[in-house]
Amino acid sequence: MLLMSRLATLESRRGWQVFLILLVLTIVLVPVLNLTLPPESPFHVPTYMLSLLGKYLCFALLALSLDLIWGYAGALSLGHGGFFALGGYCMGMYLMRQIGTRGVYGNPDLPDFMVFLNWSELPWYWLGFGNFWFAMLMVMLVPGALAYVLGWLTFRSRITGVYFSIITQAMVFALMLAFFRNEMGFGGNNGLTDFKEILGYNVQAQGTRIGLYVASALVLALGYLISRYIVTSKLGRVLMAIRDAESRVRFLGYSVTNAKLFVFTVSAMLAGIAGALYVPQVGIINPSEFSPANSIEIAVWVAVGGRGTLYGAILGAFTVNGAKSFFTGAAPEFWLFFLGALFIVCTLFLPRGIVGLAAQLRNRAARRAIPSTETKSKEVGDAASEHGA
Amino acid sequence: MGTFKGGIKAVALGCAVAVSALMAGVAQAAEPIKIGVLHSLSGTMAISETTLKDTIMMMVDDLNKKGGLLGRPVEAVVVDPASNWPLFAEKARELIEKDKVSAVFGCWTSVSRKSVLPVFEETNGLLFYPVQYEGEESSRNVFYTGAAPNQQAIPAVEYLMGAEGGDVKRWVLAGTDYVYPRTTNKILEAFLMSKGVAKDDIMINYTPFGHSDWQTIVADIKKFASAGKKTAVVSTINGDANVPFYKELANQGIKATDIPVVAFSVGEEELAGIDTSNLVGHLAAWNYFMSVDTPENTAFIKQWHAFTKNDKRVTNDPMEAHYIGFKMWTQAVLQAGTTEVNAVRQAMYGQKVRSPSGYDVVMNTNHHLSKPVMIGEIQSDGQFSIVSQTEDAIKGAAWSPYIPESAKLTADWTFPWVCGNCTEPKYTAYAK
Amino acid sequence: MIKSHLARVTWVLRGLHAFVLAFFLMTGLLTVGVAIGAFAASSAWADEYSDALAGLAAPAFNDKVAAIDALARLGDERATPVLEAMSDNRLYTRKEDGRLVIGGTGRDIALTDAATGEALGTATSRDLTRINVNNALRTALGGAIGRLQINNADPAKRLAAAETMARDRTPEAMALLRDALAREKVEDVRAAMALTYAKMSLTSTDPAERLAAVKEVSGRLSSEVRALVAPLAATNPDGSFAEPDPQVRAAATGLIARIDQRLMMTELALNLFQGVSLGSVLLLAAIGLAITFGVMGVINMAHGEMIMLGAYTTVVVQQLFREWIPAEFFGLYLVISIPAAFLVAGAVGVLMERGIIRFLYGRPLETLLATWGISLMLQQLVRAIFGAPNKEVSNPGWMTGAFEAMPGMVLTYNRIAIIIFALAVLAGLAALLRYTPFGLQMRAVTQNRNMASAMGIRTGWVDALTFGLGSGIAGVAGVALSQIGNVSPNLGQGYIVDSFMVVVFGGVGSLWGVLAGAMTLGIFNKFLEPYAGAMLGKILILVFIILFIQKRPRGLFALKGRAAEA
Amino acid sequence: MQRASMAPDAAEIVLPAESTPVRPIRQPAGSILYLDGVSVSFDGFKALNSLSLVIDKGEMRTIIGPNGAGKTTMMDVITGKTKPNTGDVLFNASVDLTKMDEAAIANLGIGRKFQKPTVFEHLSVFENLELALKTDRGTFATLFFHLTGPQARRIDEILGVIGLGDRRKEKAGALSHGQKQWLEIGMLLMQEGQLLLLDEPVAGMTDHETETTARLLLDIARERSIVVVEHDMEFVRALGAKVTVLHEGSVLAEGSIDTVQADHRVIEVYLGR
Repeated sequence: MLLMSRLATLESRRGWQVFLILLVLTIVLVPVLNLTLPPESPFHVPTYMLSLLGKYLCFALLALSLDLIWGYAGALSLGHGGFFALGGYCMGMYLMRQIGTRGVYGNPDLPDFMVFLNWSELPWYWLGFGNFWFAMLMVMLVPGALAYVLGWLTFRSRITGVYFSIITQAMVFALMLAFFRNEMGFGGNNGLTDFKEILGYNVQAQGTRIGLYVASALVLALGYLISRYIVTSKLGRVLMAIRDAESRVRFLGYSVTNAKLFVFTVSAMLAGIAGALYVPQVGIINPSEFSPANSIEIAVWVAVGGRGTLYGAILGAFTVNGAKSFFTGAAPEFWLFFLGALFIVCTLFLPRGIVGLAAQLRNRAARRAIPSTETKSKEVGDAASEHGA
Repeated sequence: MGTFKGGIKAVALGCAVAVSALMAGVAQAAEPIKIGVLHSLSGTMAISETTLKDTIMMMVDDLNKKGGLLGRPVEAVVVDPASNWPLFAEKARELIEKDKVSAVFGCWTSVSRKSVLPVFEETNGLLFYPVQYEGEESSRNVFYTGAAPNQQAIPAVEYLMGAEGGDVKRWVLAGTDYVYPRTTNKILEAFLMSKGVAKDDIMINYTPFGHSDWQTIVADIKKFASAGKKTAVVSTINGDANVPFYKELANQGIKATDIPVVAFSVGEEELAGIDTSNLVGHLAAWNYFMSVDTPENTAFIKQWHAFTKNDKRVTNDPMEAHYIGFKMWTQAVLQAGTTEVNAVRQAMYGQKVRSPSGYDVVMNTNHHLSKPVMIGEIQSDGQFSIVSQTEDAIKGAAWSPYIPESAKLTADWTFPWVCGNCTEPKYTAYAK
Repeated sequence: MIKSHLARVTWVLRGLHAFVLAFFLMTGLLTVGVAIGAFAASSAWADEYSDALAGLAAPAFNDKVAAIDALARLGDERATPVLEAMSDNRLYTRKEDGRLVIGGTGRDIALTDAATGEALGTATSRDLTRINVNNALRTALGGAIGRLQINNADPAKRLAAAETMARDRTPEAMALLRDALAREKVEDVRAAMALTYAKMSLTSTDPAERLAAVKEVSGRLSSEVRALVAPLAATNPDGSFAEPDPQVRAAATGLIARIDQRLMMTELALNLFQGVSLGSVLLLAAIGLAITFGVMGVINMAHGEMIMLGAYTTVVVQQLFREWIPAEFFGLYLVISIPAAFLVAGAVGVLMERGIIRFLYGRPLETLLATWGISLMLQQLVRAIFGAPNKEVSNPGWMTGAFEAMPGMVLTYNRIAIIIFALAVLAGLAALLRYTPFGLQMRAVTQNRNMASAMGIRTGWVDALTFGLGSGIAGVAGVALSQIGNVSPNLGQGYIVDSFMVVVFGGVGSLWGVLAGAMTLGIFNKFLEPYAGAMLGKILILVFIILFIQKRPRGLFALKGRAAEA
Repeated sequence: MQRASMAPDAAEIVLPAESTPVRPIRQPAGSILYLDGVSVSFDGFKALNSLSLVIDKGEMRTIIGPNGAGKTTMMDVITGKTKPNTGDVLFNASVDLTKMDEAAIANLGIGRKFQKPTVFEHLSVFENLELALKTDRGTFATLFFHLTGPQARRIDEILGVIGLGDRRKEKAGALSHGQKQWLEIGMLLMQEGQLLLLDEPVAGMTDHETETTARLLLDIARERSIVVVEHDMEFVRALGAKVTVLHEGSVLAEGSIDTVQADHRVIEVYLGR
């Protein structure tokens, strides 16, 4: 009872309507259009489009997770690509174990790259990954644990703003270098690939693709509701308070460290789940997912969509990735100009992203009456001052 | 009611006219044959891959000037996978499923190939992969036009072991830490040990991608070489890291006559970014050098300079591989009379092309080419002087005999094998 | 031949004052005799000489080696230019008549006959077939040239010959060197010859000679000598000593111990140098960021691209020099590149600040995203203009090569130049900030913007110029970094993470912090690398930085309480 | 030169003080706050120099002093923002505050209002008060927190007290300066602390607002101990509480407002030598 009434407060009535319509459209209409209509039909959704959308859904979940920590707690993590990739690697390890004797060297225990590096047995950290549920547990635990340790170290030392961003960036950079090493036992630069089956279904079969797509959509929806639950709870307000004036929150008796640590860990877990859904759909996971540039890009999706709104992050992930897919095909030589310009325009003219655009236009007239009181403050490392605009 | 029926009739008639007009239009203009170009135009790999995109554009341009293929023009669909491996898979799928291309020319790094491989196998596409690679792979849907390890690494080491190469007794195998150097070094280590080189006389070193500070490693190499035996470095260092590596070599005064370095990833294009006056004598092994003196090569270079409108542009081995691959594909399409993948694949086997290197290059049933191996020494003008080349073309081996697990595997896509990695033919029973 | 006989005769004369007259007569006879003999032999020699010359053009490798050996054995000095030309890839056969010719450099190749030295006009590369040389032949040629020049009149050539001969351990070479050594007067050359001779005679059959050799080489505690002496101290598989003479063995063992000790020190010193050198690269890369990020608080993700612009400016300046400026001034292109790169990158920086960044002050994380967009665009712009492949930047002559500070410790000139340059840039910047009116205004604005504004400082322009200064310095760093690495559109990406680490580690806003941070990380890295490998070393450093920042969130040189000066 | 140094906690690095502690006037028993020989120095600058101060339970105390006398630093020490180099800080005569962090100290029942009004501008007035509400402040408790009827009524009550009842749903950032001061006082009330520290509560207020505030504080003081730092002498007089004068980090004088104002040392400090 209590839970139901609490759930109802997650969104307004209209919000719930939009949410449910979008969910139905995504998980019912798209697969139906893909399966039932002939390819000639203008309404047919081709399979490549389906897998593209599946990928975007994973990115949307990733963006959502970043919005939780950046948009609400004001800490920009440039390490979320790392949590995403760790989740992806856990899933990849499960998928590798499912190959069995179908690898090129036909070794029943060892993945091809281990056979090749003359490893005689599976390293201990690969044990258990043959079990789907263990792997799924690890998908959440591994990124969560890393986020917990890193968060504990940094939040406890009251590292905020840019310093936090740089530390998380150093973390992904170190992870990238580590995963590039062949001795690590994760396939080095090539990463994990050549997957065959997930839960006994062929990963390349259309049915599996649709299944993964629907799973991604459902998980995204669930992730959205969980995030909504957090941000509409009192903890959500504590987080926003931290974003506005971190030290003031301490004097009210809240543990800033624990609040941030909680949301950072949850956020990393969501990112890990996104990675786990992503890997079977794209068929490969390798260290370039850890590259610092990827993590910065995630922040760009959130900023473009509008941070601190959750749905803005989802919208941003779809917009930027859609634009990227389109322009890399339509204007392969110039797409970076478009992308670069998009970032600049968004930060300059859309401080609240696409979702803030409507409000911005509405407020324009009203704002003219009140002169801006914004002062030119340039403090480094003060998360609160970010919201000066 | 009557008017309604009449309306339908009118619409139907209109449609019919429109459709037939469209059909006629298609028949006249001949729908183009599409091919995909899947090379990174941005990101880290753009350095190497843009040239390959241009090569294919040149070949397409040339083919269209000569009247196209099967009476239809050829259209290259260029996309930018941006050095991002999952994006390679996405773009490959887009090319095959959305643009319906007949063949794709693309990829450079092994990981990009591994990333697109499932897509090509699932959709039964055709990929021409033009770069020297580690082998240990044979896919029904990929034609490997670059060198396999036995077409590059082993001949180069054999050369250095001989009197002409300076009787090298001690070996440094230096590479970037990824699968190509790992495989090549593994094969080379096994090969060297089989030739009686002691384990102490082999030093293996791996560095990260884009490694830029080579002071320590070059100093280590010098130290290793000072043991009194003639020492050589076999470098599988990847693209970007080579410039600082060679600069450090030159500055620390390592001359090719003291410690020769033979590289498998350094060609004319890479040397264009380095001042080679201090690197004279260091070696590279390829299947083609721009300095090859044959009429085919002269024509190839001329065509390239005309296409790029720049007579300073160099040609290199992967470009030649694309040249061969594209020619072979057009020949196979002509022979099959269709661009349908299964038919073209069958027609590819045994396809012969006179390559710029001056040899008749043949496609084998293991999807690898028979190509000559050449060893060149760097000269001060950034070109290679060819110091050794094989008499005949060498057949590329997908599986190396020096790796125990792969020695027992066979790649043969014709009856009775029809398999990329089998220990026995799939159709043994029918073969008799 | 004749000349050397005469030389010896003269030497004999000098030694025997008392019998001047008698010997005068005898020498006269001797001279006549030698002359007659030489004349008689000359036709046979000429045949052998021209046969050997012709052998150089033989297709088979072994024949070429034999021909080179023959020329060395004949000792005819006329062969020297021919062999040198061959070594430089300038020896050809002319297609029309198959004559062996030496070519000049340039598009029109000036030809001289290899056998006679007669000028044969010019030809193009189409008319000629180059005689291919590989490393093995080049080594053989080096040895042969050495033998031919060991008695050359020019001491520099004799010195070079003495060094190249070390590889040639034939008895003939030893005999030749022994004679030359006996006659040598120039001290440096003598020492070099003695060393080479000692190296050769370490394998002599005479224990006394071996002992003398060990003593002779003990002045040079290098790993090369260690390798040569090592067999004398080694034990056979059956436990017996390889060296029968105990005295020699003891000397060799002692020498090896001394060398090992020295090598350890050398290695330490070398590691230190390499660390400082890596540190100076990091310093250069980070120093501009210390201004834009450290002083202004702008998270400039396009910082790497400023470095790249500097490197590309160097490429352009170099190209202009190649086209317009005489070759002898080519080395100056770097000097011109420095201000050029500063202006280019600085101008782009000012544009960036005025056009975009100034609207984003106080929103550091959004600056990060906007500058990231700028960096993408700049990369693609450069790719569109210059093409994706690497650009070649050649080191000017004075930056090429190395000197040996002590045996085994080779310091390359370009590294030394970069260390000095990095420190100079730092010092210049510190002076600019401290002693110029602009520096004063900049400090005023960053410390108290409102106050500075009230005092009439145009804070907007100070911001723009400060950002321009940081960007310009990044551009200057690009000039230096183009000398040791790639010049490609991705150049900047490789430095950006490292630069941020250095600034944060050193202490934001402190120039000395950047210096200390860069040097610490550089040296730490280089001492780790031999044990952990390059990759693991880097990972360890990143982990170290992460942990360090927990302890000292404001970096090494944290500024305390009141605003200190940079 | 250095922007980072402007960040709020740049002054964390503290150097040992050299002075010898002065024994306090009496023992801690019965006090709510007990400071003994507290010294704090930044970079050699002594912000507090062996400060000793005792506040009784239920007492209201006013603290005055010229700029740089150490008033704010003293508050920082009490609330755990700054750790003293030497000296004891005891709450309720037994709890050692120097060992605790801000949140723990706040949970003991020590509330603080800052000199510059610090409210959460992106939260509504109601939400600001809700955050200050006295409940379990653990992270998970906060996550699953549900506002009960009495709690909601308590917030409404406080909203009435601080006169912001009709603006409850507005963002705190939209309030005027004085209203923010009031909101912050309201938050202090929500905390239901035993000891309230107010740093210049009437700065920027109109005379009328100042009067109202004084009445409010006197009202509150019946149940709690209050320490007010203030410059406004009229306000101090209106409070009519015992006054402590700080100078150069230690107590210069103590007594009623009239005694203190007559003290020649105080006059010297305020008027300059």
